[in-house]
Amino acid sequence: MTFYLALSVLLFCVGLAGVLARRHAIMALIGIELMLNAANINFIAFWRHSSAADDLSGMFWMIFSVAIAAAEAAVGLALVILVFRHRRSVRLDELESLKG
Amino acid sequence: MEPLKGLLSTLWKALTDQPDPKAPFLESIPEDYRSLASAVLSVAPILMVFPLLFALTTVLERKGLGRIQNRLGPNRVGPAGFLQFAADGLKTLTKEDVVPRAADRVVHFLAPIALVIPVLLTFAVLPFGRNLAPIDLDAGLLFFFAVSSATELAVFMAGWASRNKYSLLGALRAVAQMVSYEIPLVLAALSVVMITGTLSLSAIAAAQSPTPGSFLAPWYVFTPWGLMGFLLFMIAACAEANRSPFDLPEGESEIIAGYYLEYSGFKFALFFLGEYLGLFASSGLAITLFLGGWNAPFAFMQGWLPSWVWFFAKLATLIAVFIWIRGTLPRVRMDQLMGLAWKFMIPMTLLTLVAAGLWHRLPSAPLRWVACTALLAGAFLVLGRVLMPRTRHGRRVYRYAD
Amino acid sequence: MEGGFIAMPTDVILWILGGLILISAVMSLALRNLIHCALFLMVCFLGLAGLYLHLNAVFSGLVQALVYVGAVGIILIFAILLTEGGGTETGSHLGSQWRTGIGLAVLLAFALLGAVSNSPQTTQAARHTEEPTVREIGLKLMTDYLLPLQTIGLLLTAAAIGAVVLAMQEPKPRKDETP
Amino acid sequence: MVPRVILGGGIVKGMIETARNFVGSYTDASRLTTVEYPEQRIPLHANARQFPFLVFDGTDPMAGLRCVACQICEKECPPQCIYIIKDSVKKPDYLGKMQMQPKVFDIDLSVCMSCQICVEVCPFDAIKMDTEFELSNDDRFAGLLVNKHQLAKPNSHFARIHPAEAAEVDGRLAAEKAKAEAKARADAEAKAKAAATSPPPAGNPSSSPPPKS
Repeated sequence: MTFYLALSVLLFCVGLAGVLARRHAIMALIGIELMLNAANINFIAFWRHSSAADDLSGMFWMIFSVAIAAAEAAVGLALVILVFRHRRSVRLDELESLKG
Repeated sequence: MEPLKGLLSTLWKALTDQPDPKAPFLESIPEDYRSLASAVLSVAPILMVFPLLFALTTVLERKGLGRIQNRLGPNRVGPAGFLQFAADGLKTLTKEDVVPRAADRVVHFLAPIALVIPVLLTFAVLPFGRNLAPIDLDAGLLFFFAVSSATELAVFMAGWASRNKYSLLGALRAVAQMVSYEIPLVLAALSVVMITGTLSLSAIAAAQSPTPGSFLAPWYVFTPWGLMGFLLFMIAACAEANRSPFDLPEGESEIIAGYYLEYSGFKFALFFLGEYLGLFASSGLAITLFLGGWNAPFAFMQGWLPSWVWFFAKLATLIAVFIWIRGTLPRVRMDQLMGLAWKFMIPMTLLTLVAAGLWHRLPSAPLRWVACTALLAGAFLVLGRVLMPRTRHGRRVYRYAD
Repeated sequence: MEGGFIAMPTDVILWILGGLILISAVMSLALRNLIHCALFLMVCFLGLAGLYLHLNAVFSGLVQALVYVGAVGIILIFAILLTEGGGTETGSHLGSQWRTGIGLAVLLAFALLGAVSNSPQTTQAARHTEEPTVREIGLKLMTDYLLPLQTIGLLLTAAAIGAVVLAMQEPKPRKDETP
Repeated sequence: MVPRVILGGGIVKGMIETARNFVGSYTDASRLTTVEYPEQRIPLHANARQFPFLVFDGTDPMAGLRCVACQICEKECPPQCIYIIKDSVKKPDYLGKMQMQPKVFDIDLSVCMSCQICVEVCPFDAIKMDTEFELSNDDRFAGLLVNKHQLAKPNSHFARIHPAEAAEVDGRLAAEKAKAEAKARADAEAKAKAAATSPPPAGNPSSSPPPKS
């Protein structure tokens, strides 16, 4: 159990570091995906170690989280493409104006 | 001596449909190695049978295409040209392996491997015979689709790592095509899942066993929704395998060879192998889902042949149909391809799901036959009508030439 | 799935998978070439799928492989190719405050690791050592979890339509409308 | 058959057509459009042309070569693949007249474009087009430069590959030769007559009329 939680923590922090450090918008999205996956590890680990016998909620949370991640990726990447079309750049620190 | 006897006994049991064929061999070897031996026993036949089938298919395909074009086809190497595959294999093995200087070497090297491994993994869940499923996974169908979705990534890796614009265009075309056709493929398979209520491929195959006393086996292809689902599944599988008429990722006329343009020698052979193995796997899945798996078509034939013979006979038939289609149809255009997937295939598969639901809910046989047939035929006609005006050509008029 | 094909101790497999996941995650954020990053991300996702399979969550593992590798990965690659052309980034690939960001992440990692190592939860033994059948999952999904399922379906539909609308090519001004 | 309105009707029609071809190719040998090449060959067209060759008469290739090394073909050849050096020794042609002969006559196979202009311009019917098409070679330098020994082929070969043209050329040459012989005979006869009627011919300087001074 400690192993999974530690793995999840490390994965989450790798994702967080990526989001904070990289300039490219898509890399930030990759970091967010990693953080979501870190949460998924927790869901599965807690499901496996939960006390209720037929409780599958951890697994369902994980499946729903995957679905949400897919939706997030689709919309997020569409936004990135849209921004690129407008500004010809997807560097996060170059996108500083609030006006399109 | 003991293991050899066990192996022969295992082989005999596997070939004669007896339950638990692995047992005699596993009992003859030490306890510690049993799980490893079991894995080898599952994998080795797949690795032997399907590449051989691939080799035979390449020869037969070329002969068949030749005959369709009123030619003889390969007839030089071996008896009637049947050893052509050995010549081709030796040639690809001994050819120089050229990697472009600008290519991303690691990804370029990994791409063919990343294509072949998932395709081989998909065979793990197909039930080839009554007791011959390598892994009887509870979520077998999901496993099949999950693993086969990794091939798209391999295709992209190949196209991108070659650093060639034609490769990249071919890869993007292939990926777009595979993603688009994966939806109808999965939806068509789902109708069967709805009826059987299981994702296990062995259970789906077993559900189509003929009941004693009946005449025709209850294959799903013999129902209206099953027939439509089967046709849609085959079209989608054809597109997934990048086969003619959907082979425009490798359209010679505009992008030369598509994503494996910069591959030569053995890596090219691996791509070729992967493509055909993917075709076999899709056909095997279609057989399992719609054509009754390893069951005989009529109840009275059930005991005549071992179950795997039925499976491979159906597989050979489907491969022949694929070759026949390849010999007949010209390549479609990109917009036609996408239009077919999104405007026709997906609505049709969704309606097939509805029809399967109706079939499940409606009580009496004549009523559900009529309702499902009417629904699907009507949808087919209407969607066909909506699509057809695009393909209807008038008489060609030449304005300037005589 | 139990213990793999070869009788290898479970711990070794776990360590291998964990190492694979972490290394590929780091690589997927550290490399300059965006396509390499995406490919390493796929390796990471496959490692996670393997981990789930190893934890007897076969359904979850397969969903992970199907959705992340088959769908998210492909969209990601398309997005990369549609924006930067898939090449190596020019200039620095790190933001201006990257030291602060990584420092924050490391601090958080230490804090969370400390919390995890002191947690009483972690001593619980694994209960679910048998994988739930797909039938069980399906039945539960269609009874107890029906509302979340439908909400997710709605969300996915909305996301799909939204993504299409966002990424749709803006209609070019027609000729007769231009001044 | 299947009405065109139904989607897929055309596909079924096409499938039936190819199935008919497939079965027909087994039952009806006349459907097969190709031949098994190295063993079976389709006879070439009468005006097929691949690469020039030099025609010789008689049995000795070098002695019977019709080429007189006039170098017209060398000058006219568009890709300039012909190379000729004249020999200092002359040899008699088919009329018995002394003519030049080529010391070197090379054609570069890799450059020749089979245009047949050399044949058109040759006034002596010495160069003609061959129908031999298996010209590949494993030596891409020396092997592709064809010299006069390799180029020389008997007139019978020409008659075999292009019978009509050869008959025409042979007829013309025979007519010329006959004309030349007739003329020679006439000349000889005239000379003989002149010799008979006039005082003894040259050889006897004393009997010749005295030169005018």
